[in-house]
Amino acid sequence: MESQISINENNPTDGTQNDLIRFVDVTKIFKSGHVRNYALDKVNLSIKEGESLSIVGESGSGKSTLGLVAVNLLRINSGKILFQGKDISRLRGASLRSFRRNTQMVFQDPYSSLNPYNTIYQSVIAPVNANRQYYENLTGEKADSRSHLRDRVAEMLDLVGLTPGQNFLDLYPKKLSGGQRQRVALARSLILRPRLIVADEPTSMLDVSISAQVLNLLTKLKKDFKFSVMYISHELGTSKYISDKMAVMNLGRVVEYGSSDEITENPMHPYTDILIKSMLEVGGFRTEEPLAKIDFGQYNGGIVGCTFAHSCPFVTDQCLKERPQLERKENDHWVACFHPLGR
Amino acid sequence: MSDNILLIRNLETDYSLGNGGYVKAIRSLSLDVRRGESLALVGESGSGKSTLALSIMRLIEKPNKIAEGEIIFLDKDRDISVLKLGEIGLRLFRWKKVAMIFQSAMNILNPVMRVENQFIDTFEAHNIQDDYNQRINKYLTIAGLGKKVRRLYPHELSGGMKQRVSIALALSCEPELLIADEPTTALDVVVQREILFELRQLKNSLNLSIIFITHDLSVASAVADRIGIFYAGRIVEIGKKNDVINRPAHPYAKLLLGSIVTLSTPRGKELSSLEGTPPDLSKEIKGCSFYERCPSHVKQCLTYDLQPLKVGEDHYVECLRAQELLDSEY
Amino acid sequence: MIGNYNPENTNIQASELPPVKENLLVQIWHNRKARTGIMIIGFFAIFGIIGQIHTPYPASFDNFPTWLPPSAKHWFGTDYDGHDVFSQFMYGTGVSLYVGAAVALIAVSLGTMAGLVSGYYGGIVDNALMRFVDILLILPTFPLLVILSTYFKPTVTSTIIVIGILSWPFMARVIRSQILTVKQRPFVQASILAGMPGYQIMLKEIFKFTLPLIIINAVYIFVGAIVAQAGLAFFGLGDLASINWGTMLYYAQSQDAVIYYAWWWIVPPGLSIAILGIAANFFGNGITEVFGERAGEV
Amino acid sequence: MITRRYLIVRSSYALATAMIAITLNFLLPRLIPGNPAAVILFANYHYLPPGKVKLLDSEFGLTTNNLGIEYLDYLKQLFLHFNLGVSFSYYPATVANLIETHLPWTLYLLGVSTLVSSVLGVITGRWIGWRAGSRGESVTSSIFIGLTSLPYFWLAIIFILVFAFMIPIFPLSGSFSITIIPGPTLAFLGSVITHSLLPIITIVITTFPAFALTMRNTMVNQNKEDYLLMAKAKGLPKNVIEKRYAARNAILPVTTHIVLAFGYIVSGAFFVEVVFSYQGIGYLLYKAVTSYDYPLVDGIFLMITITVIIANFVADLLYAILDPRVELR
Repeated sequence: MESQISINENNPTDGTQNDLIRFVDVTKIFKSGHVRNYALDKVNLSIKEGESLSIVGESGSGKSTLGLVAVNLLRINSGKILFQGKDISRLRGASLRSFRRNTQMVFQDPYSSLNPYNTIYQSVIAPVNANRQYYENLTGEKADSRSHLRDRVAEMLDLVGLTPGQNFLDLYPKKLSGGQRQRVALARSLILRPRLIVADEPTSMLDVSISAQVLNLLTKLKKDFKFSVMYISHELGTSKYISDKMAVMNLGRVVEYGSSDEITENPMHPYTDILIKSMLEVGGFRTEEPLAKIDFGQYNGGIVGCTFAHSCPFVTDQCLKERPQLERKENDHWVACFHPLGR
Repeated sequence: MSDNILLIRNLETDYSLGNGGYVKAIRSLSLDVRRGESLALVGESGSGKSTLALSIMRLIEKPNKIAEGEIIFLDKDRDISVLKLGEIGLRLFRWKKVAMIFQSAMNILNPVMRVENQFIDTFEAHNIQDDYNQRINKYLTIAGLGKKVRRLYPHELSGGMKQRVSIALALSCEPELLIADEPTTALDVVVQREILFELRQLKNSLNLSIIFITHDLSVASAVADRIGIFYAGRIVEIGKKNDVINRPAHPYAKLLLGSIVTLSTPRGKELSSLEGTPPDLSKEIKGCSFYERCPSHVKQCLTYDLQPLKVGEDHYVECLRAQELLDSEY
Repeated sequence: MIGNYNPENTNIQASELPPVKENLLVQIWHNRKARTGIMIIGFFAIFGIIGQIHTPYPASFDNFPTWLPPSAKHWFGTDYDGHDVFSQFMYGTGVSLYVGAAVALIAVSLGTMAGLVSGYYGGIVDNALMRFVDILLILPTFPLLVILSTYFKPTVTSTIIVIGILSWPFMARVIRSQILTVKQRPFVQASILAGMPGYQIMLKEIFKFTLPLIIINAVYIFVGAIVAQAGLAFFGLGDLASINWGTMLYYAQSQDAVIYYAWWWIVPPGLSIAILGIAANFFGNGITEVFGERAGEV
Repeated sequence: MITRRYLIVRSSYALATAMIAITLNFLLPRLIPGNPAAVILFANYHYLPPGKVKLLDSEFGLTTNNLGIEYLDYLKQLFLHFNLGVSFSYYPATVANLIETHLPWTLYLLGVSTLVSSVLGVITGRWIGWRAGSRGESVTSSIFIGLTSLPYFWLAIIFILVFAFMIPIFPLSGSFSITIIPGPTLAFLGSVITHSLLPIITIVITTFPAFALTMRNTMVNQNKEDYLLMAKAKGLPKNVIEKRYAARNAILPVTTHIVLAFGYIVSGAFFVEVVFSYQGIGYLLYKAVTSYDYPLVDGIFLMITITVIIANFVADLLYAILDPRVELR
């Protein structure tokens, strides 16, 4: 335990056994030609059992990459991902597949997250078919009769608001609207009762009223199934609405972490501040004051100092030379900045 | 009303279903756009708001058609009946009188032409005589871009830059009316704010009239003087920004407002849920199109002949019970 | 896409719909273009099969008067040797179609396999395979066929094998790129997360998307092979003892049919090839439409 | 825009392909069992003059049994002396010589017909593409599909039948009239042109519809592009939209198609040459094939392959110039 704490002195976690998933110095590099792009640059974060954490940031911040490495759809270059205390970042074969029962993902585009050639039943039952034994142990029922499984899938569809579920089983996705497809995707991701759901911008392609339904549903399911959520979005409003905790990312780094309320009300990182001030309210702009222009330019990784230094109104020499570490500034409020706001 | 710039009367635009049938994307819609105002039209996908923009520009193409109605552009000295324009008249009307900013900035620029050439062909088409270079520079600067952009190809620009180029393009022939169709939807929040800010500023400095089309009420309220709510091919509520946002009268507008999540939405608050699906626009709709999904419907709604009812100063609602609902709530 | 009507709006409530499972074959048959293609190809197939069992006169019987124009007795007249051209055409149709079908079988198997392997494994295997395909695609096929046929004495079977081996690269590339596109879609990631092993994802989820390509390519290769075989035969590089559309045209040319104005000998095989080409086009377009409808992607 | 990297990658592909063709050419004669020269001679003369076998062996480069040394020698002969060996049927003419005398005819035939079909294809394709959906367009497209499916040699025979026999307005065969002495005279030039017209028309008719259909399809897809809608919204005149937007963008895929089809046109030209007894490479190949003149067949194959590879390479460069987005495909 002692050694682990020392590695993670910059990790926003209390170090107890409550951590469901913990990212330790996670780095992911994409290479194109000679260019090395740090999609994730030593990310340290954790999500507790039953907790929901939002990852917010603009496009290119690495937030989607973090989601993909969390469920092991992408391999990391260095660091560790501890799931219930075990490093899952280098699993292969059967042990990888058995880990995957614990995590599921809901994708952004409802139109391509379901196979158009498969019926709704086929899509939702796929995880059960691939994990028959596990499913039987989980539910304590024999999963060998098709009619039994069809009933189970129909029940699950009922739970996600596709009622009556029986009527949807044999439909192809093309008959469903975007909102309905997203519900099917939720049903599929929940059928094995995973511990963690990664939702990558699940509402950004939906209409406002449909998006509200999905958010309501997610809130309800979270209560019923008691899973943890990693909610990835560029939209701070829904992020704050869904999650207790929030992490702000910028060019592959976590620059601020804390409770959603704390961050949105008292942002400490200048970047978070600009993000929040840029958000709109019903009624108009949050502020009329002019904001600093953000220009990240061509980022090729390997930035020595702070990723935000070039756009930051408070930049000093130190910011250009030294990487600010994520540090606890207040109870449960962490920021990676040499000159945090409000102090 | 002499301060109007555009009048739309009983417009109906139909999309062909390919089998002889039509979907009425716009259903007998009437609307006045005032000179110098910015009017935001808010609706969800399929509500017909983009179709209205394309109809005003006469960009509805076969087999789809504008089946009925009138669109009149009130020029300084004469009225232009847009739907009656011939080929040349239409060509000169577009961009010179009404210009448009499209939603998908990614693809609206010709990928094999340099940015400056896409300005120049527009100038040539509209017989603009002054120095092209100066003019291009002027509008690129207005849109917040440097001169370097002129020599670039579209694929060398970022999403935000492309949208700025398209703003510069839209303004470059000095139109009197600007239609902006979801101009910031694909952009990050910081850039979105910058562009909305700029558009609002431009409206004031150039005395533009703007029709702003969006699905996002918060975007609409950032730039609009008036807001119109679209549902099933009609404007169901229209009024001053603050009236529509603070005292929405149509049940749909109310639900839409209740389903928005912003930073000030408390966590765990049940969001308004809009059950069911919009009506099938290929069939005839009797009475109010929101009837089936409306929590406050009564029998009479089915025979209602769709008249905008005045519920306040400059605030009109297409709902039989609007006044009654307003009185009971506020 | 701006200005397209969004069908989201007209979605019917699921409860109103009976659970339908569309049968692919029925759907193809209901497509006008696909049906036209199938009927034309089917007509030739039946005609050719009958020709193997029965022709008005034995195809190799050559004791009729020579250069007879078409008549009730000889529908397509007779040739320089006194063969009945209609009987030869009928018999030759079977042989030509057999060559086309056999080549299609070889090329489709090779192309599909190479495409699947390349798309699925990626990396070095993919790289090596695709560079090889690139090179085969640049090499001019017909001269290559000619040189191979010159060195290896041609029989119908060797012609089939040679054409078959040279016909798969394009298809492999098309299938590979389709697999690569489909692999990007989130539902594949969802299948991985569902715990499905790789080969299952390949076969159960991704393979379906290559089906229309396989069908369409098979038909094009089929017609292409008939043309190639006819071309080789015309160059004197076929099995000249075999009766097929190609050798018919070869003899027509080498025996100066044009001097005798014997159009009845020349027209049927060439025109048949052209009609098959049109049929393949109809069929291909029809199949594209059907699969587009099924996936709701049109 | 042609970057250096693009140039290097493309040219290395071209070189690799050429090397493979050369190696194939080297290996094939050595794959047939027995002494090739003997086999070849026997096929031609049905007896074996011993001196001649030896002579041919050395001229063919088949002297040692070490494949590696033979290969190096082969490459040396090819690259340094353009030595492709000696023809058997035209003995003692060398293969290189024969190709030299026949090549100009084929290049002329191919050049003119490729140019005419691509221009005609682009123009007609643009025309039907802009009118997609109309009755005239669908009839034209159907006819074009039919035309692309016609085998070259068949159409050539039909043309001879119709235009040289039934209505004798074109000469029957050959590259020029045998009554005229070749030379830089108008009479000779006229004869060359009239003799080439029917072959060229045959190639063009079977080739241009495919280009037209590609052009049509890409034009139709252009119509769905947002920048075309934008061009209309900007109030550009119709002809400007068609020319600078739709056609300009549609021409990119057509360029690729024309190049991909080049190998196909080459073989088409061969058939046509055979039918018209036109003194080009195709006719030469036909003669070589029918008289089992292996060195000649090999030499021609190599020459064609290299030509096609060069055409591909040039097209790659052309494409990169036409499309500013291409950096590395």
